[in-house]
Amino acid sequence: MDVLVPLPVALPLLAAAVLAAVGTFLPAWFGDLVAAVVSVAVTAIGVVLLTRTGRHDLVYWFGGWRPSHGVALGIAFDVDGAGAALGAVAGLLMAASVAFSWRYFDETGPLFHVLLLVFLGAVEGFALSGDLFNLFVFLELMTVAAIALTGYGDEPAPLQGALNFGIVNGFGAFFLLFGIGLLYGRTGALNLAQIGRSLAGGRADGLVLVGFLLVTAGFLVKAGVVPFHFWLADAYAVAPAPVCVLYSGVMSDLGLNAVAKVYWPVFSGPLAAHATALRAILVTLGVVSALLGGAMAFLQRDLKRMLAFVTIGQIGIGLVGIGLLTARSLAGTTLYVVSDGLVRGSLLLVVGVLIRRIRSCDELNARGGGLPVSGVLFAVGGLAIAGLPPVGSFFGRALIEDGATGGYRWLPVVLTAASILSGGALLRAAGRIYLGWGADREPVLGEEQASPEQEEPAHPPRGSLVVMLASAAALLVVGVGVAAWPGLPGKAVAAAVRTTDRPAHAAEVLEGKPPPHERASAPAPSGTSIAAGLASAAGAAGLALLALFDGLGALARRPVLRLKALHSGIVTDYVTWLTAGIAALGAAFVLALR
Amino acid sequence: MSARTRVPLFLVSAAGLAALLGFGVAGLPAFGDYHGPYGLVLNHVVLAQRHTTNVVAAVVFDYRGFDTLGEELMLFAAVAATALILREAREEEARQVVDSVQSEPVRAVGLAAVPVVILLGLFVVAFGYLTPGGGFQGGTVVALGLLLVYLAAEHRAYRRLTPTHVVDVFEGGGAAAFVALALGALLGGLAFQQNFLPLGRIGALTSGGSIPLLNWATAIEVTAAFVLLFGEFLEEVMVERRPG
Amino acid sequence: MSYLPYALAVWLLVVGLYGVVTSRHLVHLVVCLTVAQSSTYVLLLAVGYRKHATAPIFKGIPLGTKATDPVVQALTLTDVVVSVTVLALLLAVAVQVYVREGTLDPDEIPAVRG
Amino acid sequence: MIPLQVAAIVLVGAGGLAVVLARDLLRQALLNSFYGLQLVVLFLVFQAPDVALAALAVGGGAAPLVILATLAKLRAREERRR
Repeated sequence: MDVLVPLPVALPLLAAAVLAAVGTFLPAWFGDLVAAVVSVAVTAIGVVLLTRTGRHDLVYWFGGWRPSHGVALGIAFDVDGAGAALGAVAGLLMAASVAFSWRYFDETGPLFHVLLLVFLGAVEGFALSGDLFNLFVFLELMTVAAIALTGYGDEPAPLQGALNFGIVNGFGAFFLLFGIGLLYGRTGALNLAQIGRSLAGGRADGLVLVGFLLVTAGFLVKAGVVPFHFWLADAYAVAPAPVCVLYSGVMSDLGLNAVAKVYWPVFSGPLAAHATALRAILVTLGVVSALLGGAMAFLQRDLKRMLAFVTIGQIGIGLVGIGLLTARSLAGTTLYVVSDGLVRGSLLLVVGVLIRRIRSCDELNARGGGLPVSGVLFAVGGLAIAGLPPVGSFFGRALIEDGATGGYRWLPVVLTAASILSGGALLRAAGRIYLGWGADREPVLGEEQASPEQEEPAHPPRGSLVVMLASAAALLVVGVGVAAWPGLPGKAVAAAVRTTDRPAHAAEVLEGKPPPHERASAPAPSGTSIAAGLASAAGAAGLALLALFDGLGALARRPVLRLKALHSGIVTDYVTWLTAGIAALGAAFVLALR
Repeated sequence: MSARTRVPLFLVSAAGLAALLGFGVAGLPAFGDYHGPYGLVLNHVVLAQRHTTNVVAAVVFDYRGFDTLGEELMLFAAVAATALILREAREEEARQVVDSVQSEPVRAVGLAAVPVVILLGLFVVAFGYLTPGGGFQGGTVVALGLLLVYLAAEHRAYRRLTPTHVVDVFEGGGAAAFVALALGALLGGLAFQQNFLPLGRIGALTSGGSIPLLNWATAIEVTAAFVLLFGEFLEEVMVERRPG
Repeated sequence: MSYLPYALAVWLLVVGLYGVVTSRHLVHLVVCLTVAQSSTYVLLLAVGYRKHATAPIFKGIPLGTKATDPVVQALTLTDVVVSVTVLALLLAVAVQVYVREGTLDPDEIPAVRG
Repeated sequence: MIPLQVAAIVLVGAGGLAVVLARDLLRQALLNSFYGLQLVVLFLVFQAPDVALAALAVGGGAAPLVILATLAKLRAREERRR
């Protein structure tokens, strides 16, 4: 067993506990230092693990309890390419966040860094675990640390964002645990591979369908997929930008990744006969998320909220890749979320610079108030979100789109439309803030200021401004540049092929049999997907210009205003939507898959 | 959404959800007919493998000890965050702490109960891997015992007994010890969280290898966490008991 | 009749949801949340129950005695203790909301909308 | 299923409903601690003494305490606001 595997979880958690115990007796910079060292170490370990997962998964049995006769006695980590990559991304984003907020949260003692480290440990555990209940534990741990981090605003802000987060995600976790109870009652197992082996012989009866529904819904709440997304924008609006970086860059991605991580080993056996219907449901869900996220992003003036909806839209595109249920599209989703997660993280840090300088992240208030360097970063980020070839995530989206055969040839058109909306929103904001284009009133975006407590502009010292911009730039470069990793798409496809080969994967986890060597390669992006990528970028720029110079008055129509009004900020509404969403999704499962 | 649309939408959805959940649980084996392998196997092997008579404790601290590590950190993070938020709420409206005075007999009875409850809690911890109990339950009871000091005596005494910095050290220290014991095995060339201590005689307090250590680390963390939690919540209540 | 415990779990989850959705006070709402949470404990323990079995504690009883499932009990036991600290965290946030906004009615708390 | 189990199940079902329907916060807090004790009984008849012990310490001690302290705090703030 690879001795590095437990460290991405153990190091942050140990550091958090020790820091909490002795931190108050030490100078304030100590917390920054510990968090920086640990996150860099976790990033490095993630990269090493990624290079070691080329041919097989890394399976680690805690306590040394290897399974006997196919029955797992303990908990296993099952590190595959996607898990290791997301683990490394989490470490990198955290390193950037710590650098960005260096010495900024010192006043409140070491607690900010303690919570960040707990969050990092939870994220890593969630990315690497191969045990269903263990996934639940780390999901909950993520939520608890995040509730507190969300409330860590630097000025008194509406705290109900943190409460909405806790309540909606709490219900997501209960649904997940209820599903775990169903599956455990049927199979007497918690290890993903073992549950899958036990279910494989049977048919997709009510328990399997409802179990799948509840487990998936639990993860989709975390991912922020429509209609489980309401809490997400509220939480972003409240949380400090460096914390949003972690939410947007990894938390949503991991929730999405968990759907694939559970579907393939556990449910792909009994649901194989219903793949066509399941594909239709999941792709529809993804498309709705992508379009709604893009549209709502375009209707925001608060940049953090805008990026929250951009995240929702992009997670929707990722869900399409998972929902197509092929190895190639799954690989596409992995590449897509890794690359775009980093880009979104970078954009949030740029927004953080704006907040630090002029105490506002309101597109209309900040008109013409941005630094040119930030403007360049923001514009490049916006184009990357739109999917301009050959920028990082383009290869991911190309794999998803090129995997859409048969009845899904229309997907590139819809995904292009979604990307135009998200990218257009960001480029519009970039034009207004950094170039001073457009008007400073836009009734459709809302009359209230996004951050009402205007204070005197702060002037952060030049040195720290350089560090902040450098950390944003670093994330952008890595996110855009992952495409330059030689043969990366091919490697991602090979890893996805192993994930989708359920029997071989189960034998690897439970009996330690090496998987068959897959010779998978990724085709070069097709002409269609290149055209779609170029059209997205051009469309986004065009839409931004149109919005800036023609105004948004044409959008002031009832359906648009109704859509905005649905996002009411009222938690009882959100829980209602959650219930309705699960009931509707479940009805679709039951009607279509039987 | 107004309440007039919200409640009907919810009721329809909840009916659908209830039907779905019913559809799901109908696939479970009838109550009492469960034959899943995981627990059956553990019930047979734990005594031999871990010399621990309470199988649940062996699962909590060893077989699924990694879950427990996550849960402990959850406890730790939730309490630390609660303390932070409540302190902020107090700072926003600074107040003075004034002690209330209770009648002497109440105080005497309360104080007399303190050692009894604390001993009970320690007992629940100590025998947790032999009989029902353990660090989670016992730690909570010990904290409730310390709380009686507050109820019977005064807030200042409770605070003197449990100064925040010291409690912080115990809370973080307990969690750190749990992780450190797991990492120690790794440094010794074993698997993370693998037992490295002699298993001892079945039924003895020294049985179970590392389980007693993990159990006590948990007890310390849970006790400290709840002491901190109660202190933060009651400090504010105390604030409100000002005379006049 | 032998499915009654599972029906209880479904009931508690739905009832808890109902309480949350119709709640007019955040403290009430958070307590309803814990009712919904208890449904998962009921389900797990009901699933692991075995007829005519003792608790999985082999002190003074021979090995091989029929016992209930220890795994679900371990999963539930830690979660029960931890959940109360999460309850405390949510209540603390609610107190803070009240300090800042002066109300705890979910419909009246000023929120970021749209 | 033995009658004791049926009785415990019915009681918990009713107890949960009572907690949800109670609109007065103090009343709800009291009902909630009753509900916690009902769960203890249920866990005992499910042959889960470890969980019952945890539920007793939490439902009979820690949870009601935290809720009541919160209510006391809110009430004091409410008075001060007037």
